[in-house]
Order: sequence, then C-alpha cells, then structure tokens
Amino acid sequence: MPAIVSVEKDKDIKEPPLEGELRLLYLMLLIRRFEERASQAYQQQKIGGFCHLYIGQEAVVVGAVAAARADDYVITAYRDHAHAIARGTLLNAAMAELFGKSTGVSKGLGGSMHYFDKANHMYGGHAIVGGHLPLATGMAFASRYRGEDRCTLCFFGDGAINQGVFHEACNLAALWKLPVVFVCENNLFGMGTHVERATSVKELTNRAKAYDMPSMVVNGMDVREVRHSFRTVLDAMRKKPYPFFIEARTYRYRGHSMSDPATYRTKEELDKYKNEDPIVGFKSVLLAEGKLDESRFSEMDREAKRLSAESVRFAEESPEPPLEGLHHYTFVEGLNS
Amino acid sequence: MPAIVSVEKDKDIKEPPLEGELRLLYLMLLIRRFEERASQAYQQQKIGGFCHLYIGQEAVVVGAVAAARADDYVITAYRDHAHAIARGTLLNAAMAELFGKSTGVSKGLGGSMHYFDKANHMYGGHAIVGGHLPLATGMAFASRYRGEDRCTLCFFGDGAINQGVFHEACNLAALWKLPVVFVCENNLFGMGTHVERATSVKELTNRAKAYDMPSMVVNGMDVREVRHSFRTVLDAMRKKPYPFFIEARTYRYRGHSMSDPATYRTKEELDKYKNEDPIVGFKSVLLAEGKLDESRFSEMDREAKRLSAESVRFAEESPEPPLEGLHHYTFVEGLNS
Amino acid sequence: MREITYRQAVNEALEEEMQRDPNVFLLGEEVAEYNGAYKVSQGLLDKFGPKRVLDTPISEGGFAGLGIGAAMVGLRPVVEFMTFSFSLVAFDQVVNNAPNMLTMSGGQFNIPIVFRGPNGPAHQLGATHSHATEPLYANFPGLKIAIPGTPRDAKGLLKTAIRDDNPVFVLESELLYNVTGPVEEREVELLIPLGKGEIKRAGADVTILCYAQTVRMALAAAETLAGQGIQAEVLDLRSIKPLDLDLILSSVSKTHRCVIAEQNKPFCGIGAELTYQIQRDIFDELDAPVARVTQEEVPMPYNERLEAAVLPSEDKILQAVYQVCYV
Amino acid sequence: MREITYRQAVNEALEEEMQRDPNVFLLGEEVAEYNGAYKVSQGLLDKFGPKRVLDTPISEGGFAGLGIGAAMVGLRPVVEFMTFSFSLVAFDQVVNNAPNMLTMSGGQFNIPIVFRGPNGPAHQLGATHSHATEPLYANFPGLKIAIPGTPRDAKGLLKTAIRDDNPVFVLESELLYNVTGPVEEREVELLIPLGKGEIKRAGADVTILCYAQTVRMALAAAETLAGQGIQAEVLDLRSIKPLDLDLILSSVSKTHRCVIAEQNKPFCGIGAELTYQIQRDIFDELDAPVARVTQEEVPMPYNERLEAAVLPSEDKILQAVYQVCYV
Ligand SMILES: Cc1ncc(C[n+]2csc(CCOP(=O)(O)OP(=O)(O)O)c2C)c(N)n1
Ligand SMILES: Cc1ncc(C[n+]2csc(CCOP(=O)(O)OP(=O)(O)O)c2C)c(N)n1
Ligand SMILES: [Mg+2]
Ligand SMILES: [Mg+2]
Repeated sequence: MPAIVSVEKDKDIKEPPLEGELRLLYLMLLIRRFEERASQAYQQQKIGGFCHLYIGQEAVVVGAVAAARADDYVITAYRDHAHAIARGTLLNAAMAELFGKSTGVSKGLGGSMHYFDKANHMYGGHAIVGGHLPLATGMAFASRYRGEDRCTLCFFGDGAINQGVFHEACNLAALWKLPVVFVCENNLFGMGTHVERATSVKELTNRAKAYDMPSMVVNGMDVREVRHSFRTVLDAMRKKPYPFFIEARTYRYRGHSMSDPATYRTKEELDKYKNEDPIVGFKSVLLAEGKLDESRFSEMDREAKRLSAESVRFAEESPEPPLEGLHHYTFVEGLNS
Repeated sequence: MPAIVSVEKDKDIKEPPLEGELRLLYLMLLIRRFEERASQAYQQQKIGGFCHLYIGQEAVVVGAVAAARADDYVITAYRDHAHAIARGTLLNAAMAELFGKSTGVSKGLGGSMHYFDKANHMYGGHAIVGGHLPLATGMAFASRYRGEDRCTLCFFGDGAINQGVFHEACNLAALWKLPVVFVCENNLFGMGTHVERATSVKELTNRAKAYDMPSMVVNGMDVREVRHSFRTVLDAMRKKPYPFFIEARTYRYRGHSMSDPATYRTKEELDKYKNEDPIVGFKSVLLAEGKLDESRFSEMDREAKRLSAESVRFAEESPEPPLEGLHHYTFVEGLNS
Repeated sequence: MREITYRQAVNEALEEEMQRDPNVFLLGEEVAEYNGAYKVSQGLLDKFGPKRVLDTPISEGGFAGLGIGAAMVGLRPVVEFMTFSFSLVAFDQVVNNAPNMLTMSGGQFNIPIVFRGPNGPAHQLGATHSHATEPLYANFPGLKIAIPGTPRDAKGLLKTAIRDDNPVFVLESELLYNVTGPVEEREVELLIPLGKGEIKRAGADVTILCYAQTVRMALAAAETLAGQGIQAEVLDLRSIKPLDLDLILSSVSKTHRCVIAEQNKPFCGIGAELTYQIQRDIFDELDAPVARVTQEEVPMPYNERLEAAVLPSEDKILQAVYQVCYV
Repeated sequence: MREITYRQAVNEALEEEMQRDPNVFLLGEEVAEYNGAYKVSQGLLDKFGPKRVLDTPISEGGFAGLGIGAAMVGLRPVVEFMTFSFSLVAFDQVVNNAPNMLTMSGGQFNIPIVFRGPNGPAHQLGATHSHATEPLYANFPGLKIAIPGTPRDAKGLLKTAIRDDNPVFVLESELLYNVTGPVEEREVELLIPLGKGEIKRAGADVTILCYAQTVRMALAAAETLAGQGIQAEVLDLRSIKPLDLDLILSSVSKTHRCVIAEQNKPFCGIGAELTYQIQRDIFDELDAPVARVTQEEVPMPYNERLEAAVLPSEDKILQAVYQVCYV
C-alpha cells in the first residue's frame, strides 16, 4: 500500500480528500507507535538524556503540517519527534538519533530535543523554552526578504508564552508583517505547572491582541479541524504576509518527560482527554463516513508498528559517530561557501 | 516661603488643595530649572557620560508622586533626575551626582543614569532599557510578603515595552496580584525611533490586556489629571493589590540625550507640544482659578532658579570620592547585617 | 557522622535557613508543588506554605529580577534555576542588577540574594543544556561563587550563602545530587565560610585543584596515583569567589606541580585564572607548567561516547599529572 | 595611504560587503534613519534602502534571534548591538543558538552571522554600560571573535567576518571610532584573515600583548620605554578566536617576558587564557611571570577619576613592564 506508507505530507492540496485524510490518520499512528517504541527503549536505558513524548497531541502537528507546503519552514521546541515525522523524517533516522547514532537525523549529536532535517524543511528541535521563537521570525523575515511566499510554522508550548522572547518575537513579526504562524500547543501544563498557575490571562489568544495580531483557537484533538484552520490561515498569509497566533487545545498523556510520573493531575482528567483521543476519534469519523474500514485501519496500524520496530533495530545496528569527528562540527570551513 | 520651597511631596492627602497644587507647580519648575542648569553644565563639559533630560515631561512624575505615599516604592529608568527630585532628593545632591562628587545622591558612583535615594524611597535610576521592571515586581512582592499596603510605582519609556522583561514582569505581577503601577511614559520616541516604528499595537494599553491587567491613558501634560488618576489607582490598589498599567502621553522637548540633535521630528511637532507645556498650562489654570498670581509665580520660579544655580556651585565645590574607596562598594561586610 | 545525599544536604540547608529567618523564601520553576525538578526542595512547600515557596512561570529574567528587587528592600530570596543553563536567559538581570547595585547606588543598596541550582554538564543533555557557567559569572565583580563538591560542603556553603548580605551563586551539580557523604548531625549548625578551600587529600608530589564535579575524579585519580608512588594533594576550591589563594599557593609551593581539573569549557575558564594567579605569585616554585583538564573546545554532543570524550575524567587527570611530573 | 577614521572604516566594510552580496543586511537599534547611535552606518539606509537596513525595536533577544533564524536559511545578517553591554539581554540567543546550531544539527545548519558594535568601557557610562564582553563570548566554542584596534583592522576584519560562514563577533570600541589611521584605497579589496595577529611594533626585550583599546596604550608605552632603553614588541591580537598562538609564542620566545594589556575585567579574562597557553607551551622561555594589566576588580564607577583608576593605562603598562623586566 505505497500511497499510505509514504510519510510524505500533503504536497498537493488538490489531491483526493479521502487519500489525504487516510494519510493523516496513518501519520498520527506512525508517530504514536514510534513514540511507544521510543518509550520502551528509553526504559531499557538504550536512550539517554531527556525524552519528551507527544502522545495525545498528534493531531496538532499532523493537521498543521498537512495544511502547509513542503517548503514552508517548520520549527518547534524539544517535544519534536512528531514534527519531524510529520514533515517526512524517516522513523529510522528519528530512532537512530535517540540512540545517538551517526545515522540519526542530527547524526547523533542532537538527541531527542534537537531533531533537525534540512531536506524536509524541519528546522529543529530547540530546547531552551521560547528560544526558537525569534529564529522563526528570522525565517519568516528571510521569506519576505527574498520575496518568496513561504510561511513559517512555529510550534511551542503553553509554558513558553511567558518567556520574554515570545513577546519580542510577536512584536517583531507583527511590526514587520512576517508570515509566521505562532502555534501554541496548549496541553495545559508546563512540566507540573498548570497553565493557570503560570499565565495571567484567561484566553491565551488575548496575548496576540497585544500585537494587533489575529488569532484563533482550534481543537487540537481534531486533525480535520486543525488542517482546515491552518489551510485558511496559511492561504491568507501567503497572499498577504502577516503573523497569526493559533492556540491548539490539546493534552499529553504521558509525563512531561520520561522521568515524570505526572502526579499533578487526576486520572479523571487524563481519562477525559483519552476519550477524545485524536486517533480513535478520527478513526470513528472516517469509519462513520465510510472512508475507512477496520481492516484497512489494522493494516495501517500494523505497518506503523512494523516500521517502528524496524527503526529500533536500525538504530541498534547503526554505528556511533566517530570519535575523530569531535571537532568536525564546530565550524564550517571556508568563506561564503 | 518655607511651605513652597520644601521639596517634600504630598505626604498628607488631607492638606489644603491650594497648597498642594502650588507645590506641584513649584516642583515642576524646580525640575525644569535644575535640568536647564544641568544641560548648561554638560555643555561646559563639567558633566560626563550620558545625560537624559526630562524637560517637557515634568507633569508625569510630579503628578504621580504627589498621589503616592512617602513610603511607596518609586523606580525608573535612566531619565531619572525628575523622579528623584519629585521624591525629595535635594538639588544639591542631584547636581553633585552629575558632577561625580561624593556628595552626590549616589556618591558620584552612579551618575545621571543611576540616581538612588533610599531615604526618600527612590530605588533608581536603571540604565538597561526595561531592566528594572522585574525589580519593581520584586518590591511589590515584598510589600505583599510583609503584608504592607505600600505600592510600587515603576516608570519606563514607550521603547521599553518591547523588551522581554516587560512581558515577564507584567505576567508575574498580574499572576501574583502585586501592587505595582507600570507607568509607561510615552513621549513618542525611543531615541530616534517613533513608537509606531517599534511597537506593533495601536493602543499601548492593549499590551496590558494580555495579562488581564487593568489600564488607562492619562494626559501626561496635565499634572492635575495625572495626580487624580494615580490617586484613584493607588487607592484601589492599596485595598486590593493588583497591578495597573498607565500610559502617560507626554513629550520630551530635548533630544534623547545631550548628544542628540533630534532631527527625526519636525519643529511643528515640537511646537505643538510646547503649546501644551505642563508648567505654562498649569500656571494658567491656577491663575484663572485665582489660586495663583503672577508675583507668587515669579517668586517660585526665582527660588527654583536660585536653588538650581546654588546646586551647581555646591557640586563644583564638593570633593571627589576618594581613590582609596575604590573597592569599598563592591561588597558589604559581614553576614546578615 | 551520618551519611546523606548532596540533594538532602541542600534541602536541609534551605529548610534550616527558612526556619531561622522569615525573610528567606524560595522561588523558581517547579520548586513548590512538584518539589523541585530534581526534588531538591522536597517537603518545603508543605512545611513553609505557598507564601515562602513559589512556583514561577518559565520567565527566568522575570523571576530572577523579582528576587533582586525583593532583596533591594530587605528580603532574602533564594532563586533556583532549574539548571544554570537556563540562567543564561536571565543573564542581564543577574550580572547587571545584582552585582552592580551596591556600587551604582553609592553603597545604599546591597543585594542579599542566592542564585542556586544544578550547573555544569549532566548526562547527554546536549549543547544547550550542559553549560558550566562558573567562568561567566566569575568575570563579574560583586558576585560571590560557591561551588560545592560534597554533601557537607553543599550544606555548609549554602547556609552561609543565604546569610551573606551580597549576591551569592551556589552552583550545585545534577550529577552529584545522589552522591552521599558524611555530614554533621542536624543539631550542629554547619556553616562553611565562603572563600575557604579544603585539602580533601594531602600529598607532596603534585597539587590537583578541583571543584564540584571534578572533586570525585581528582580523588579517584589520587588514589590511582598513590598506587603508582605519586602522592597527589587534592585541593577542593569550594569557592571560586572569593578564592582561597593562600591555600592554593601554599599547596603548590610544597608540591611544585599543579594540575587543574575543571568541569567548564577551557577558554577563559577557571583554570586559566588560577594559572595566572599561581604563576604571578609563585613563578619560581613551579617545576613544570600548570596543566589543566577541561572540557574539549566543542559544543557538547549528545552521543554518550562523544560526550565522555569531551568531559574531564579521572584518566585525563592522570595523564595531566604524568605530564607535569614528567613521568 | 589615506587616513580615515575607525568609524569610516567600519562603514566602508559594511557598504562594500552589502554591495557585493545581496544576502547581507544590517539590523539593529537606530542603524537606519538615525544612521547609527555612533553614526557608524551613516548613509547605508540611503544607499540600500529600508529592506536591507532595518531599525529594530529595543528587543535585543528578539532581533539577535531573528538574525540567527535568517542565517539558518541562508541570509547573512549583520546585527549591530548599540553597545555590547546590551547584548547581555540577548545572551541566550547569542551563545546558545548561534554557536551550537551546527553541532546540534549534525552539521546541517551553519550560521553565517556577524554581531558587531562598540564593546568595552567608554567614558563615564557607569557599571551597566561599560562591559567588555570578550571573555564571556570567548568561553563558548563555535564563535569567532575579532577585536580590531585600528581603522585598517576594523575594515579588513569586518569584511572577512561578513564572508565567514560561522558566527563571528566583531567587537569595536566607541573610544576608537574617532581615531584615524592609514587604510588602503577603496579600490583595494582589504581582507584581513581572522586568527592572525600583527606585530605593531617590533622589539626584543619584552612582548606586550594587546587588542582594541589597549593597542594605543601599548604603543605609547613602547615609545616611552624605547626612550628608557627597553625595546618592547607590541603584538596586537586582532582576533581572540581563533587566536594567533604561533605569533604570540614566537614573540615571547624571543623576548622571554610578557605583559598582557587587556580592557576587560580580570577574573577569567583574556589575559588569564593567554597566560595559560603561553606557560603551557613555552614555560622554559619565560624569564619572569606573565603580568597582566586589566580593569580593577570592581563594578565600573561613574566618577571620572575613579574610572580612570579602574581602567588599564599606559602608565600601568609601564609599571608591569618594569616588573617583568625586573627594573
Ligand atoms: C529557558 C528554559 N527554562 C526552563 C526549561 C526547562 N523546561 C523544559 S520543558 C519545560 C516546560 C515547558 O512547558 P510547555 O512550554 O508548556 O511545553 P510542553 O512541555 O507542555 O510541550 C521546562 C520548564 C528550559 N528548557 N528552558
Ligand atoms: C537593553 C538596552 N538596549 C538599548 C539601550 C540604549 N538606549 C538607551 S535609552 C533608549 C531608548 C529608550 O526609549 P524609551 O523607553 O521610550 O525611553 P525615553 O528615552 O523616551 O525616556 C535606548 C535604545 C539600553 N540602554 N538598554
Ligand atoms: Mg505545555
Ligand atoms: Mg520614549
């Protein structure tokens, strides 16, 4: 089933919607199965450092990236596995990075928090909370500078909006009319701190009003709504560059990172969101609409599991980056290369 | 005329309004005459470093401080001569600081941008744009921590609101319900950059909405309106601590600092604001209301000029801080003193 | 003496000082309800309540500055950076407002504040999360820097730091939180002065200067060296500012050879400064150039093997000792 | 050769490189309509228009990061800090994003950016506005640092920096902007390589290492010394990273004595690092300890006389030379 197993995103928005939507479902599955495997490997201590899982939030990035053009700039924080996979990074390269192998998407030098995939226009993977928001404005600036109609999609958490650079980046983007979507993935928590204990404003979108920047809230558990909203926003942005703020309401099922038991929330709260699971939910919609049947779904899920398992094997068998290469990536050689 | 020449602020809001209002006028005159002298001395190269004059903006700090209690915390940026004088710093100590003398308000170690006067509850004088806003939240935090009803008045320019720490301070203050007034002295320019070229938002008060923080605009050329507005705000804040944002619309007549010819604005614009001069305007109001006559005004102005001239003499005759004291102010001695 | 972890030692210091002085309070990310990202503040919220143990938003500049402002008016904040890598976001607040205020105000405003938290590389956290910030802060006059390598020092230095009327950094280490060591009973008031190093092992052949993460490496190296007939003196700086230069000079004057084992990046690091001061003061006592063991001059890689190659280690210390001993 | 000011030299470098490469653009506070707070960008807005010369809000973190992001996708920004004292507000952006990106991305993203502007003490600007930031940035692997002391070096180093594919700091000096010196005609393409020092005056008795503000002091001191029969060699580092260690070592191997005149604060400063490297490599060539002349270890006071006492000076260099020459 070549059309489905391809991890390519919706390059062509004119393609048949059925095919497109199955692909969204498949991508969400792929991300989830990948992270389940990563979680396992982490518990087996095959992976070091910090590892932040996106499980539960898949609809946000899958919907957003599906609405984007292949050459739009995508940049995010440290919870970045999904963003890379949605963008086209192969599971093998993604898993190998967690294992610190030279076949990893960042050659084993970046790790979980620092996925970079230039070929797929994935610009990281940035681990200082809020630190990549100015970078996103820089990419959007470059689009304008060159007269291109590329947009920048900049993802970050609800915790990031209290960093000073959030404010500076929003002001610069609005002031200079830069084509960047600021996507706040509001999963209600920054580590153990509920958004209401960190952020003084009831509606996060009011933060955008401080820059006369338009904004909207989307249901981040509904991939269809997410894709639709992003399409509308990106279409408009391409014609008339101006930043936009989207709050995607979502939830992470796992702890903040692998070491967090997440005792700061109730089982009821977690269950409530699991009931809105983006994969389960979208599957039922597609089933109800007759666009999917159970066997097709199983086939997709099997494939996602197979590729995830395969990626662990690939990572394990991959070589370590060479010790002699230690100084190799500190500077590039030459002038104006 | 002892009541008038006193540079004390309105300690007691029950005092006769006439006396109080004449005092406001006198304080504005005192600040202006002081800065005219400072400007002269700077041109004669008796003063070094940067020197930022407040001429034109006097009504803002005079009105605000008149509404404050003597023990409220006042903190501002580098354009700070007026804030100290309004707070009770003697002209002699203010001028001596510009001359770098040991009799200066900061013993000659701070200079124009770093006036500190603990006895008069003036907490600086801070020269990194926006850098003192978190400090202000800290003072307001201390008031709450101690259960005191002191408020903090934090002054800054229109240029400062695009600094990250502005955002962080506002969020913290609103989140923790800290009794601080953020006073944006909007004189339309940050150096040579018009507020509209730096700040993406038509109404600056919308910035406060991003924190669910109440706000208002005041006419910063009208000392009576300023005092009245601040009284209302501070009265409410003392009862129920919560931050407040005030945009005071004003204008500086001089360049950004002594070295700036201010060619970025038209003579017409400058003249327009000079027509609304806070001193001239308030004088006419008081004259019209019969609360002042020309001879009383001349007396006040003469006194302001005399004290300003005297402060230069004082500064000139004051001793330099001793060379041996160089290391004296790096650390305080002892533990928990 | 009882053995407790470095984590527990820091926790006790915080608790005792908060108990002693109601002006002391703790703020930082996840310090309250979560009991600290590394559980260092375990139990403090329960004990002292939300007025004195405060979870902050992710606004390092904002809350570091808030602490400094509160200190200006007499409170004694302890600001936790979840790690000092994140203090770089608050750099201006920390290096401009805290150390300069006393001078700029002509002596009117001292800043009794402590900035503390884990500092230096941990394990596979990559380039942005592995900063050893001590040489950066050490460059600024007006700051004191304590950098404990053992539970006992962690407790005693932090308690002293909280009582100091000046801004003090207490640079802990994530990799040491689980390490145990002897610490006086709680009844004993343990105050270790800032600016006093400690000979952690005496020896006559070579001095190894170390601090924080490198103390254990240096001690291990000394043990190995002893087996090879080289008696290394292990001097733990404990404070970087003030620096216990007297102790350093007397040790090196005795051994005539010096290796500096430091956890930070090499260029303009702590070892550079120590070398300058040593050669300035006892040039003629040196029988060999001072050698330093530092991180390699690269951004920290994620890969475990590469990371290990970048970091100082017992083996690298041994090689440096052989070098200065010409063996 | 014609004589132009250091300011003019920087201006020419900017203009020529913007002319040559449409990807080069300049952004910073007051660089466009105001022509630069210190008039360094005079005329560039007129020549290149508002697309390539941009006034920013007072948001150092924001616009430094914007530059880095633009560099990630192939533009070549020149970011002016009005002074490097204000770069401390953008510290995290500058030290985490710029130098680490290449490593963290496994070599995918190099950052061709220049951060430039006046650095170091000027005249009576006080503690917050007088920072010499070179030791802070020098601590981070992945950054290059040029620090010109003459108009010619200012032009040639900046032009090279703009063409470099890595992040480069060009640390100028407000106090030098009005200084004149010989510079090649505009027809000549003046590119001075990063990492090459220059002997500004040859001598056999003592080496004075200097850069930026201290070059003039060192030359003046050398002149005075010549009258006293001491021939000082004045070596201008010009770049701090890469460092021209070969040139330094060969000079000190010749003179056997070394004084470092640096504009920064002493602790973990540039002189500390130079001393470490010198004694490591040519310990036996040294006839005296290396001496450094730095700022005093205090926050910068405003008062003129105290400020002068804090700063390095010709006289302090002379004293240090007498000391290392044992006269
Ligand atoms: C400047 C900075 N401060 C603190 C941290 C530690 N930290 C990592 S993630 C995180 C929480 C972020 O929450 P949020 O932005 O909501 O993103 P989420 O984890 O929910 O995706 C914190 C505090 C950091 N990486 N950078
Ligand atoms: C962080 C920082 N960046 C830049 C400067 C240089 N600077 C000093 S004042 C100023 C303009 C500030 O304008 P505004 O806040 O409107 O205050 P005003 O001068 O109008 O009172 C600038 C850019 C600084 N002091 N600090
Ligand atoms: Mg979150
Ligand atoms: Mg202004």
